[in-house]
Parts: sequence; C-alpha cells; structure tokens
Amino acid sequence: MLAIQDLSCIRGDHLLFKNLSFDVKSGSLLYVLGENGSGKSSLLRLVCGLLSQEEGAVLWRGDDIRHVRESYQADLLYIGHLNGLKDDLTALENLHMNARLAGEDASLPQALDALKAMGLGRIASLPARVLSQGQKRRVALARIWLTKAKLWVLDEPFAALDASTIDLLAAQLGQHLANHGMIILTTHQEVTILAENTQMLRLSH
Amino acid sequence: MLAIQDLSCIRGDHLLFKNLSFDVKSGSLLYVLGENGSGKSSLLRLVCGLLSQEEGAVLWRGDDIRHVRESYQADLLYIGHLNGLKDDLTALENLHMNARLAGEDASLPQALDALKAMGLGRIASLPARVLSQGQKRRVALARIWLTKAKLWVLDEPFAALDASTIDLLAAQLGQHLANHGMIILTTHQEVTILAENTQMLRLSH
Amino acid sequence: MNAAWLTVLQRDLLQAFRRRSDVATTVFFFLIVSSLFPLGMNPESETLSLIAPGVLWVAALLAGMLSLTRLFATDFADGSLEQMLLAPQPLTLMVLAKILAHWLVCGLPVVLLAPIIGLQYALPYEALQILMLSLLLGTPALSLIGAIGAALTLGVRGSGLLVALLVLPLYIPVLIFGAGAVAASQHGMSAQAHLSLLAACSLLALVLAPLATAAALRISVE
Amino acid sequence: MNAAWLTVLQRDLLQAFRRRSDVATTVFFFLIVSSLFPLGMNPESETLSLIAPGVLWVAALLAGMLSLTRLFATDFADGSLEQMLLAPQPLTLMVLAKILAHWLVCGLPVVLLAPIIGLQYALPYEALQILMLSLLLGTPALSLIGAIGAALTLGVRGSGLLVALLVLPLYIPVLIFGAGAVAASQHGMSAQAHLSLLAACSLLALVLAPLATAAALRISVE
Amino acid sequence: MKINWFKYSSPQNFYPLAGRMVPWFAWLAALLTIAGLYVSFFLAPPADFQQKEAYRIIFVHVPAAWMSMVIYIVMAAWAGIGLALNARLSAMMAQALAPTGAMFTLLALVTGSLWGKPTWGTWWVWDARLTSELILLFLYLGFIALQAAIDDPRRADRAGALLALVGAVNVPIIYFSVKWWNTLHQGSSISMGAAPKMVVTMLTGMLLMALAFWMYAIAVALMRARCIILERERNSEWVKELVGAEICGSQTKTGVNA
Ligand code: HEM
Ligand SMILES: Nc1ncnc2c1ncn2[C@@H]1O[C@H](COP(=O)(O)OP(=O)(O)OP(=O)(O)O)[C@@H](O)[C@H]1O
Ligand SMILES: Nc1ncnc2c1ncn2[C@@H]1O[C@H](COP(=O)(O)OP(=O)(O)OP(=O)(O)O)[C@@H](O)[C@H]1O
Ligand SMILES: [Mg+2]
Ligand SMILES: [Mg+2]
Repeated sequence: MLAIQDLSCIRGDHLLFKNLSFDVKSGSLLYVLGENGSGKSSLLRLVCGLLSQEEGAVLWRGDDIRHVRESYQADLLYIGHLNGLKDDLTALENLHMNARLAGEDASLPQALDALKAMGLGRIASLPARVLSQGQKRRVALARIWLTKAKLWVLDEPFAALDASTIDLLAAQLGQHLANHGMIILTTHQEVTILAENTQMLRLSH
Repeated sequence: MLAIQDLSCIRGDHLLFKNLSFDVKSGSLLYVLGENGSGKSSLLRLVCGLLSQEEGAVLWRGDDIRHVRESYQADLLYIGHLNGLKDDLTALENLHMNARLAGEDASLPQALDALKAMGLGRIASLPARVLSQGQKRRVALARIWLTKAKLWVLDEPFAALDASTIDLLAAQLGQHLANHGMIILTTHQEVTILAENTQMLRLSH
Repeated sequence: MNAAWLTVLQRDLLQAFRRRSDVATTVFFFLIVSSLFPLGMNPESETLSLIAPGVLWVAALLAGMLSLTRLFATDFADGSLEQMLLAPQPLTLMVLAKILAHWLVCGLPVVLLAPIIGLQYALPYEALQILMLSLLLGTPALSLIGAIGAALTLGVRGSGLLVALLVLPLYIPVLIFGAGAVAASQHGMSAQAHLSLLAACSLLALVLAPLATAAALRISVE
Repeated sequence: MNAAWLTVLQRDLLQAFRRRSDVATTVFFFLIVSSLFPLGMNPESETLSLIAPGVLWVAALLAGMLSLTRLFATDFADGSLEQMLLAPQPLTLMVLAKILAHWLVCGLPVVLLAPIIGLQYALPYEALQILMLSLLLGTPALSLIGAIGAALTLGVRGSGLLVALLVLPLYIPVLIFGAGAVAASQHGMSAQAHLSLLAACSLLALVLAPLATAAALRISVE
Repeated sequence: MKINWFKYSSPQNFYPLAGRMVPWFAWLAALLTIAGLYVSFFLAPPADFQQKEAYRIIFVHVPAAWMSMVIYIVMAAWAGIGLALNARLSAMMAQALAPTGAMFTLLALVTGSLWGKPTWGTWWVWDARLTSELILLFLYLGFIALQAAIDDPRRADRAGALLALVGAVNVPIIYFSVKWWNTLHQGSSISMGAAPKMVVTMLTGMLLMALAFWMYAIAVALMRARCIILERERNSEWVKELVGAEICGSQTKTGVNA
C-alpha cells in the first residue's frame, strides 16, 4: 500500500540517506532504527509529506502523495516528537480538538473514554500546562484510540512513558496491526509488539 | 550531605507526596521511580530549589538550601526535561555558555572535548536548531564532562538517547560516583550504573 | 459539522478566552497610542481633528500587528501546525479560520472602541460613523495580509520585527484609503469612493491571502 | 572574568549578531512606522512637525516593545531560564545583563536613527538634539519596565491581564516626558524639566526593575 | 543553429556561461555610461533659469527610478518561475537581483533628495512618487532581510519567491493608492508632443544612461549569481574541481576571472 521509491534526503549540506526503497503492506510493522541524528525523524516526516525530498517519491495506493494529499492524509496518523498540545486548554479539550482536526467524528465522551483508556481519567480537566512530561505524551498518544487512519507514523512513541503505559500502547499497536493496519515507528527502547510481519530499517550515517 | 526532611508537595489541589525524608551521601546514587505524574520531576525541582515546598526542608551540609542558595548552587548540576539550548547558537557555543553560566571555568577547547566525548564532534558547529532530538539531549548532557559539581540531579537523562550513548553516559555517572559524587536521577528505562550504594525511592499517587 | 476549520476557530477563540490578556493588550495598546498624541502636543481641537484619522488608523494598524506576529508561532513550536498541515481538509480554510479568530479577538474590539477615542479628538458624528465603517471594512485586510508575513517568518530568527518589516509596506493602501475616508467625511465630502476601494482591498486580500499563507506555511515547516 | 552576567550578555549579543537582521530590522521598523503617520493625513510640514514628538516616541516604544514581550519567553520555553536561576551568582545581575543586551540591540539603534527620521518631519536642529537626548534617557526605562511585564506574563495564566493593566500604564509617564521634552524645545522653551523627570524615571526603573523582574522570574518557573 | 536552452538552466552549465558574459556587459555598461554622461553634460541644452546646472541630475535620477521599478518586476518574475518550476537557478537570479534593485532605489531617492533641496527647498516632501519609491525600498529590504534570516537555501528561495510575488501584486495597488492620495511631484516630462527639439537630446541622454544602468545591472547580477552558485554548490564535485584547479594556479578553460 505504501511504497517508498528511491528516496534521498539532504539536510543542510549533509546527505542523510540516498536511494532508499521499501514497501509497507497491510498488517505490517516497520521499525526505523539508527543512532541519534541518523535521519529517522526526517524519514518519517518525508513519508508524511511534511518534508519534501531531494529525489524519489512516496506512493500511497500507487499515487504520489503530493497529488492525492487530502485522501492520503485522511488515512494517515502522525505523532512526532512534539505533542501538539495547547497549554491553556484542558487535556480533554486538547485531545478532542486534535482528533476533530484530523477529521475524526469523535464526540467529547468518546475522547474522555480514550483518555481513560490511557489512564488519564483523573487529569482530563487539568490544563495541559501543568501536566507531567509523560502525561502530555499520553494525551497526544490517546488519539490512537480515536483514529480510523490505516497508516500510523509514530516518532518515538515510547519516550517518557512509564512501563505500564508502554505495555498498554504496545497492545494497542498490535491490535491495529491485527486489523490490517500499518505502522511505521522509531524507537530507542526495546518494546515487543505482536505483528505477523515485522520489518527493520537501519539507517546509519 | 543532602538531607530531605519531611518534605510535602502540593500541585494545584493535588497532594503529590507527604512527609518524605531521605539522605543522599557521598558516592551514592538515588533512583526516583514512579509512574507518569507521580511527582518525580517535582521532587527533583524541589531538591534544586526551583519549586518551593509546602512543608519540610532540603538541607545541604546541614543548612537549609534557601539560606545558602549561592554556595549550594555552585555544588549542584541540574539537567531537567528541557535542554536549555539556544536555537541560533552552535552546539559548541551552547555547551560553553551553559557551563560558564553555571560557574565552571570551561574553555572552548575543553567544551569541544566534552562534545567529542559525547560523540558530537561532527556537529559541534551546527546551530542547535537543526540538530535531532537525541543530539540536542546529548549537547545538554555534555555538561557532565565539564562540571565540578558534587551533586548531580538528572531528570530522565536517558530519554531520546541511542543505546551506545546510554552506555557512555552510564559509565560517566559511575565514574562520578566512584569519585565520591552524588547523583539523583529519574528514569523509565532500565540502565545499569555501577555504584557502591544505590537507593530507590518509589513515588506513587 | 465536523469541519476542521470550525475546530480551529473554536480552539483559537477558546484559547483567547482563557488567556484574556491578549485582547486586553491589543485594546490597551490602541488606547495608549491614540491618547498619547493629545498629550504630546498643544491640544487645540482643530489640529486634533486634523490628525485624528491618521492617528487612529495607524494606532489600529499597529495594535493589530502587535498580536499578529505570533499568529502561528505557538502552533509551530508546540506541533499543532504539523497536525493542521496533515488534516485531510483544505489548509486554506483552516488558515482563514485562524485569521477570523484573530480578527474577532484583536480587530473587532478596536473597531468598537474607536468611536470613543474619536470623541477625544473632537470628531463630528458623521466622521465617527465613517471611522467605524472604514475600520470594519479595512481591519480584515490587515489581518489577512499580516497572516502572510507571520507565516513566512515562522521559525526564522528575529521574526517579530521581520514580520513588521515585510507587512507594513503592504498595509499602506489600506491605511491611505481608510484614513482618506474619514478625512473626506470630515471635510464634508463623500467617503463613498474611499470606502469602496477599502472593501475592494479586503476582498482581494480575502481571495489571495489565505492561499499565499497556506503556501508559506508549507514552506516553513520543512 | 567568569561572571555569569557577562556570559548572559555575551550570549544574548551573540544571538542577536547571528540574527544580524535583528538590529537592521529594528531600525527599519522604526523607519516604516514613522513613515506611516504622514500617509494617514495631510502631510504639510507644519502639521507634521506638530505631531513629530508623539510619532517618534511611539515608534520607539513600539520598536522596543515588539521584541520585549518575548525577552524571557524563549529562555523559559527552552529551559535556559531554569539554568539561569540555578547559576551560583546573583539573578538580578543576570537580568540586568539581559535587559542591557536588549537595549543595545533594540534601543540604541533607534536613538541613533531618530534624527534622520526627525528630518523627514521637518524638525529644527535643537529639537533633533533634544529628541536624541530624550530617547537616550528614556528608552532604558522602557526596556527596564517592559522586562517586569515580560517576566510576569511567563506561563502564568490570567496574570497577563494584570500585566497589561499594570505595566503598559507605567510607560505613559515616560512617553509624556519624552514627547514633552521635544515639544518644549520645538516651542522654544527649555526641555530641562522634562529631561530631568525622564532621567529620574530611568534611574528609578534601574533600581527597582531588576529586583522586581528577578522575583517575578522565580515565581513563574515554579 | 540550435541551442539547448535547458542545458543552461543547470547551475553547473550556467556558471561558465555567466562568466563569459560578465565582461561583455561590464564593457557595454562602461561605454554607455561614458556616452550618456557626455551627452548629458555637453550636448544637452544648457540649464534652465531656475534650476541652474543642478537639473543635470535628471540624467541619473530618472533612469535610476526606472530601473528600480523594472528590476522589481524582473525579480518577481524570476522568483515566480523558480517557485512554479522548482528551478534553482531562477531563484538564484532573483536573489542576485535584489541588492542591485535596492541600490537603484536608494540612488533615485538620494539623487531626488539632492535635487529637491535646490528646487523645492527641502530634502523631502511627502508626495506620491517619493513615497511610493520609499515603499519600494522597503519591499526590497524586506525581501533581502527575509532571505538573510533563513539559512536553509531552499526554504529561503521559496519563502523569498512568495514574498516577491505578493509584493508584485501589491506594487501597482500601492502605486495608485499613493498617487490618488496626494500629488505634488513633477508630471510626466516625456510626453510625445511637447517641445520635441529640446527633448531629443535630453531623451537620448536619459535613454543612454538607462541602457548603461541596464547593462550594469545585468553584469552585476550575473557576477553575484556566480558567487551564489559557488556557495550553494560548494560540496558538489564540479565546484571542488574548479576551486581545486584555481588553487593550483592553472588557468581553467572557462576563464574564472572573478
Ligand atoms: C527623494 C526625492 C525624489 C524621488 C524619490 C523621486 C522619484 C522619482 C521616480 C520614482 C520617478 C519615475 C517616475 C516614472 O517614471 O513614472 C521620477 C521621475 C522624475 N523625477 Fe523624481 N523623485 C524625487 C525628487 C525629484 C525632484 C526634486 C525633481 C525635480 C524637481 C524630480 C524630477 C523628476 C522628473 C523630471 C522625472 C521624470 C518624470 C517622467 O519621466 O515621467 N524628482 N522621480
Ligand atoms: N542544516 C543542516 N546542516 C547539517 N546537518 C543538518 C542540517 N539540518 C539537519 N541536519 C542533520 O540531519 C539530521 C537530522 O536527523 P533526524 O532528526 O532525522 O534524526 P533522528 O534519526 O530522528 O535522530 P534522533 O534519534 O536523535 O531523534 C541530524 O544529524 C542533523 O544534524
Ligand atoms: N495545578 C495543578 N492541579 C492539579 N494537579 C497538578 C497541578 N500541577 C501539577 N499537577 C500534577 O502534578 C504532577 C506533576 O508531576 P511531575 O511532573 O512531577 O511527574 P513525573 O513523576 O515527573 O512524571 P513523568 O514521568 O511523566 O515525567 C502531575 O500529576 C500533574 O498532573
Ligand atoms: Mg528523531
Ligand atoms: Mg518528569
């Protein structure tokens, strides 16, 4: 479904990778691995269309994503290093608005359920400003419970999370794969995710 | 040397912990553990004097830190969730200025050596803005190579680092402990640090 | 009902409501700038009403710009902007929603407040009306044009003043027609022509600015 | 030599230098703003020189303020502020260093440029001198007072409104004395009194503002 | 003869071509300037009563004012092409033109002011042409400042191009708004019917100077474009070779005489 063809990426005058090609099929999980600064985040942003490549193309169902932007984005969930939370809005409002912005039909009670699933029931009505690092990350990740997107692109989803939340999240990721979803993720931690088809892509300077 | 007496902390209307007491002696390592939002970062900030406690006191060499602020801060190195880097300055300048701000007599070549020790020689002259998440963290942590502080307070130092850098850092922490330093740190990852005296403090809601 | 632009509008208004100070700063700034002039000079009512259109319009323009510089900056820093770019709906609409929110929070109060300040400057009743009308027609253009500058300078070093440098020259037609309308009505002439030109500026900006802003945003997140 | 305040000064100046455009932008901003006023009115040289003191002072205020609101904001967001608070040296000195850097980058160029703009407004030679002198004495007060506001608005919600209410009005005396000094010299009177008052404002601000700012910073990182 | 134009749209091929063109334009500029100055100082009719010899400033002032406007349009066009076709070279040309445009604008302003003092008795009046020329200067400076503030060259190109296009839409609007606002400035002095006898020499002078300015602008823009290319492509093989060859002192065939 997702095909990467001959992708090259240059940041500044530094070549991160060249002629990178791979496919991600329904139900499969792709780990992007590599040292700090090897270009994992850049690759993920390229796949989402946030960065524009030097050469090559990203194809979604056979079409270049630059030509079918809206329909591609409807199928895409991206959670990067940044959480995308507004300090002055409550955790619940943040989650709800972010989900609706991404085109989901989530209602407020559904958003609350998602927060509860992430173990954040108690802090749903606190402004994002006062949350702890891990709680903020969990609010951002709670979108996973609300989305209908097929392709999930997650940049270090496990950073700052405590052990029990990591298990919870891993289970949810496995669930998505079992439902024929696709996941691309980067991580520096060892986390087991059940998938029938797991690929590894190792970037190196 | 560092003594925590009957510390309580309230954020908003939420009691994080109450009557917490412990000591940290030369050469010992204190892990602060707990779920997301259990108050680890708050405790660390209390210990540094960035937050003010509800009750109790933090004593350094027997004196309340609020009374001996400057001499305490000269003995203290705190690296929190935030890296404290300026986007427009290069990695090297950032490190050098941060070290000098903390009262170290670090010269520019020393700072460069510290960066190299962290494996950042190549990117020393790039502006912090373009660095990857992990590279930024590494620049912030490189201060460890320059400091003369006795007490290190580190909030999730291993987050966003790749495996080899974690080992490097752990070795350096062990070194500091062997030199009769003191370390307080939080982490969600399992990292082995050699210490003759390791304590655990587990916070829970 | 699940339109992304509505969500954006709602979110920005909610934030402004939570953070009231933004509105207050704009309004205060407008008040200070426009009341300074009578203080700084010999306040004869003739001179005052002579400079009134210019001063009030410039004050409105600067007040709007003060808040405009940060229109997309926090979205950029906290990652919301990425999410907006990845929403499966037209970016231009969302941009328009943000501009609308900005105008409601920073432009509208100035429009409503202007007549009160106009009184200080001894403006006659008709001129006050025209002042309000011209601001109502013109301030949207200011917000729209300013958004382009704000988007272009995202994440750029020293962006606050750079926005001003890029945007202020483009504001000049609006300023001229706006102040011209008030001046015309002060001299008993019809303000019709100026007002139509002002409306034309706003319309043109309404069509082009969201497109340019959206393009600029895509460039800036790279 | 290893004084923390020197490091802070050096860092801020280096940052400004990296953004080279910053200094230039302040200057051009000042230029553009002061060119806007004539465009809003009938630009006869008499009217112009009448409004000149007010216009030039407002432009200076604005050039300072646009950058000032964010004086500590980035430090706060990126964690440098915590590190400043934990430095084993007096915070007030570091705050003063930041304010000094801001003034050197944004205030001083305006002081130096003002006479050129004054020419456009047909100000006589003495008035130009007084203009420069008044800006030299007054702009430090603007930076100092603004710093308090910038510190108070950090992160804390609701207080922003208070800041707008408290700090902006503190600017008014500075503006009145500053513009007053120029106006006095235009009318052939002595600007002495205004200038002394202006200097007094600056001195008072110099003593109190760093303390207040440091205290506000400690509160806002909690 | 068929020329493959697309060949020259790559910086690598354009660089030597530009190098060969620069001297031609530079010489043309020098010759035309000499001719223009000769016509304007010696052939043009003597001073009119009022203005004395000061009026001769017109031969610099008017062509400079023309150039300031023309260059903005050309610059916006290059920028637009660069944005639409994602052509690096076009963006570089736009960047190379901006300082020259700003320089001519400044020249028009300065010569105008110098002229204003003897004729109007003041350095500056707030009149339509003067004001719109001042605004044009701001537009140029905004473009330059924006590009200078962004250090990723690709992003700088595209952001700058967008700004130039937005400015191009606005320039006519600004021009007319300012014109209706107030008019005090000299009317068009080059109307077809009026006093042809006197106008012809003056017109030749002005046209010669305008042509000289054109040539100068092209020569300088090409030179600047060459510098930009070298800087942008400093890591590419061909630049390394070129620079290596230069350092060795061996004359390259392309004749790098920068
Ligand atoms: C700072 C002051 C001045 C500026 C910025 C300025 C600007 C300009 C500009 C932009 C043009 C070109 C207009 C066009 O071709 O449509 C122009 C043309 C001209 N200017 Fe000026 N000018 C200034 C002062 C003066 C003065 C003092 C005089 C003489 C009294 C003058 C006489 C002329 C003449 C005769 C033309 C040619 C008009 C034409 O070809 O249509 N200018 N000026
Ligand atoms: N302008 C530039 N000049 C040189 N190098 C650059 C520039 N911009 C980015 N880079 C480099 O590009 C790389 C970007 O890395 P990216 O953020 O994709 O890394 P990552 O694999 O996600 O790392 P991490 O594990 O730390 O998150 C970094 O090595 C950075 O130094
Ligand atoms: N104003 C407030 N009202 C209620 N609760 C608050 C308020 N401010 C902070 N809190 C709570 O205090 C706690 C602060 O947690 P802290 O940042 O110390 O957690 P942590 O243990 O470091 O977590 P993490 O592992 O996520 O970094 C959070 O649970 C937060 O929700
Ligand atoms: Mg990354
Ligand atoms: Mg924490």
